[in-house]
Amino acid sequence: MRRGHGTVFWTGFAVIVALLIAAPLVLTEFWRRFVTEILIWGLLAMSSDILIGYTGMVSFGHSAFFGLGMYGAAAALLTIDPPNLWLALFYGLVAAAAVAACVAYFSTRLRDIYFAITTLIFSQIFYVIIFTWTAVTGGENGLAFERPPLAIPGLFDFVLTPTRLHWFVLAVVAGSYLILRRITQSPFGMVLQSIRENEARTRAIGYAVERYKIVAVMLSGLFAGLAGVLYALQNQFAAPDFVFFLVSGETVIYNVIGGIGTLVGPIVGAAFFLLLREGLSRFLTQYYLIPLGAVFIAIVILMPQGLLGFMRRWLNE
Amino acid sequence: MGVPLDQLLIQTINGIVTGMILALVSSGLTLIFGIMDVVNFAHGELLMLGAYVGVLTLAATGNFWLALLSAGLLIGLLGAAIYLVTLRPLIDRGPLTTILATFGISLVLQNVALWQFGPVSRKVAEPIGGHFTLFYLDYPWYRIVVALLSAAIIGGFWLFLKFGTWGIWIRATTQDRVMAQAMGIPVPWVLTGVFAIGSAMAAASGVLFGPLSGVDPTMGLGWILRAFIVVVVGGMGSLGGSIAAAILVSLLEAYASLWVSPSQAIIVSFVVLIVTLLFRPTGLFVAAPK
Amino acid sequence: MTVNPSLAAASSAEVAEDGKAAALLRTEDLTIRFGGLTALDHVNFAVPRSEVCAIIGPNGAGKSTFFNCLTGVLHPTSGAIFFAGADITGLPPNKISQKGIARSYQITNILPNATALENVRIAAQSRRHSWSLFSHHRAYRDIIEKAEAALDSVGLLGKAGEPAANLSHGEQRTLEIAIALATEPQLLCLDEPTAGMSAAETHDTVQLIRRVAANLTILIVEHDMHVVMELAGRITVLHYGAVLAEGTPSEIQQNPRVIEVYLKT
Amino acid sequence: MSSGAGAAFIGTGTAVARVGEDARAADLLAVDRLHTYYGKSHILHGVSLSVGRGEVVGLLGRNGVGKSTTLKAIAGIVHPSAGEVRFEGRPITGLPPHRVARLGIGYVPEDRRIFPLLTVLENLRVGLDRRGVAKAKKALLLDKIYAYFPVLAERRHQAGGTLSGGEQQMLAIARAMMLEPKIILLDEPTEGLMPRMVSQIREIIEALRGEGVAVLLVEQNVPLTLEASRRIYFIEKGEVRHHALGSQLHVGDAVIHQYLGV
Repeated sequence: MRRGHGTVFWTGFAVIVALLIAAPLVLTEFWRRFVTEILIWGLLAMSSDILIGYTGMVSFGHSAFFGLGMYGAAAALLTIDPPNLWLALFYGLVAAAAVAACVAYFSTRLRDIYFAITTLIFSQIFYVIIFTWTAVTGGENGLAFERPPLAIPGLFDFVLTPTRLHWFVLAVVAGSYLILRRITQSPFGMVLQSIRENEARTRAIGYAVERYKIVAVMLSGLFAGLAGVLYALQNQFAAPDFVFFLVSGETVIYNVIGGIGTLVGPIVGAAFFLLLREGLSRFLTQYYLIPLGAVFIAIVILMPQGLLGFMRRWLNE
Repeated sequence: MGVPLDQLLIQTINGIVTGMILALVSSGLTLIFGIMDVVNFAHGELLMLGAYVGVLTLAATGNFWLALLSAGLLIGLLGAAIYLVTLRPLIDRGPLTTILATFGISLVLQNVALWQFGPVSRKVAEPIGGHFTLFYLDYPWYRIVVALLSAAIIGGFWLFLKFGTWGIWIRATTQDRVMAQAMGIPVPWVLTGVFAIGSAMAAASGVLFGPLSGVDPTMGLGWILRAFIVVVVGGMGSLGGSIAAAILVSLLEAYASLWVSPSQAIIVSFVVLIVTLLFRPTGLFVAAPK
Repeated sequence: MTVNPSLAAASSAEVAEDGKAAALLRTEDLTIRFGGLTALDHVNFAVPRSEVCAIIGPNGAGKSTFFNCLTGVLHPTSGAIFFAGADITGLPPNKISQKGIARSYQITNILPNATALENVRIAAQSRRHSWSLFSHHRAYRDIIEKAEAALDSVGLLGKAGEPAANLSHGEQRTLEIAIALATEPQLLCLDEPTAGMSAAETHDTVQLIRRVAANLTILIVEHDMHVVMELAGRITVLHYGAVLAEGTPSEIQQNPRVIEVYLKT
Repeated sequence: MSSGAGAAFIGTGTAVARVGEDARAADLLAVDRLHTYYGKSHILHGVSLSVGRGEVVGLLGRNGVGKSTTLKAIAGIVHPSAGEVRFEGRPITGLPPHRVARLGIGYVPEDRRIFPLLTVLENLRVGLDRRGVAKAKKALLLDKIYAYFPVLAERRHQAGGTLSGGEQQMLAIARAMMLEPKIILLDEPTEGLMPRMVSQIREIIEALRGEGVAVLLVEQNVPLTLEASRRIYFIEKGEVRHHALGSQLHVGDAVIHQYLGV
């Protein structure tokens, strides 16, 4: 039974990855880019699912981790010559981890809504810093840079074309998914879920709950930062808009629409949201958030399991 | 570096004026949270819509008091409607669900405003003209009026809570919802009413603040952010704490803007918040837990 | 230091030279106040190693408060708690658990939608491997074996794969004991272990506690006099937060003050 | 009232239901085969009982057998999944608690649930400030309560949370009286009280009866329940298992041992 479940999982995973590998070869440039972005936003959403879905902490501050990942990558690409992809990754992750450590230290002192509010405020702190520290961050205009080559000295050296970037993003996102999935099934992941269900009880059986929460926030921030680095590579700029809280809000929306506590759900949610936005914005230009917000509210009220949970129930019937 | 006393005094007055508006905004937020565990993310958008209703009424009638009244009534009704449609079904689903729902509402309201009123900030003439001389400045009377009106609304609300039958019902419901209902209080209506009152307070602060900074669809976010800081610093659900924290935060920001730009001055509030979280995570102005 | 004289007398045969060392758990003038109310009033209490002790008392006597103080949920206003010779006053619940005090709850499984085994496994894992991030939780056979042993010892192994929420009330209470056992405690604190149980379930639970007591020290807070009389070697009666009487079941049964308070006549 | 109550022990299960049916017309409150769930656990398995006008009825049973849940279901706080509650012949099952309260059912919960930050007077006003009660009548009601509980008059401006346990219990009962109820559901009024307060609770119940207010009493204190109640129901595992006249039971009776395990 369990083995059968595993086979189904890996078959499904392989099929989807294969489809995504083939995607840039058949899609137009516009849709190729669209799919790459869904993967990146999906990774961001997945990273926050570790907190929202598995630990029961709603973060309204993931834009800070995402944005700092972008700015970290930008710093590496602008200051180091020749630009190096791996250093960009490294800088981005370090920046995101530093921010995550700071946010984790303060916000995990509070629970539930207080946590949500505090993460929101912290992301705004970083937004204000980046927005006003023009000399370093370029302020409102942000920073623009060139895409580095995908190279390992002595082994290979590729120019990062859009298609190759898509594959690179796909590899990172798929790998991150597998790692995150394993983390949620690990003993550590079980502790997180136990905190979500009953924090006092988890403490009573001997767990130092605060420490687990801090590590959870840091892990989540690290993967959000990774998404930020990928986004920087894709768009070749870093801008304060991405540190702004609206990005955090959309991350939460992806999770809720897709279904929290599933890892895949948030990616589905991101795809659904972005497709709907694409469709709606043709008629409604910039006001697409009116119907999307309404859909989101309806899902919160009527479909708390999200699309994935809803589909699962529907398939079972 | 020395700061001249006159500047300090001007900033004190400025701080108290914005502090009173912020107190009005935060009271509504904290009232709603205290009674139904709902953190109303859309509170800032209700403020913004209130400001627009005020602008439109003022343009049509020229009567500031009518603007204040109509904004309070209309947005109060809107708040009641929002509560009945979106929050009532969520009543037992916990505060995290309601923060998600109200976040969705804030997105919708903000974009409706953007669609209806456009992104450009509308300047509003101060409805009560006249200046008085404060050192070298012509200080507008309107600002003083704003502070006094905010204080009056908060004070009136406090009296209502303290002595009115509905006030007792609201406080009883806040303390023990189930028992309140078992004592015959129509709790579903009290909750709807409180949401309407909180919304009306947000709307009133929007109308008052509009002439000071202009009115635009995104003005709600800045306010909700500061109101969040205030309620965490003041202690969530504590009305007195919110008011004290609102004035503290606004004063500090006003003093800070002597040295840095206003957009950076908000960092002072962030610092206050961080210090609060470090030493008194339950809030500065509530009794420390046992 | 004050040692309750009756306790010192009772355990004198076992450890004549040092009455204090014999106690696994000991409180010293434990006092807790909420506002004006004194919930615990200078409680001196001791649980000797390998004994089953019970705390009884009418509702509101301070039993739960005492329990919450022991397990770190509440911090005493004054006084101290010693466990296995170490001062544990004011430690957080997780530290107290790690020291070897486990408690059962009236009802709440940790993960209501997970299986009975998973509920016990998460408790077993709290001593080892809990920081492992990259291995599947089922990869740790030692933990699973420990969890299965705990389930077996309460007779729930047959329901290991059953979601905890689907278990009957009695089974859920038993699962609570298994969860507590899986943390490998030295002292097991049971909070009204038979509340809401039928006569048959109560009987089974009493038998279970007796079996468990073979290798453990147990402290029971209980309403049901029968259960207490059957299980406990020593009984402490709390009344208005203070110790009203202490002694063996037969002593307690004949204590006129206890009869007066307990039967409220 | 029910004529069948002459016998000492009226029997179990079905017989109880029949007694309830016979008495329906005369009953103030009738509970008919009530079932409730808490999450997945089935708490009440078809509780049936009745209370006549001005009658004091006791409900005995061990901890956790569903006594409090029965009171909560009557008050509308817990929604029964099956069964019916009738008040003055009219079904009230599923009504929200505030409507139930307005019909004249006062609820005094186990832990009293005084509004801790409201003053004593405000606690009383919660029930008193109803539509359709003239000012003069309000004053009269208050005076009556203050006359009966002078300590509440003394502390009328003190916060409810600062009262002692006994005073809180008085306030909880006084608060329910403000609704001018026809019946009061009294859940463990002596819990945690000093022994001398217990006799006072007994007097209060007697006074309520004197006023024509019926009482449905849930208590751990067996002697008090036996003395105060005209009839007594025994509940076990969410069901009424036995029914007897209070005057014919004694603290030492086997039936009490059987259902209470004391």
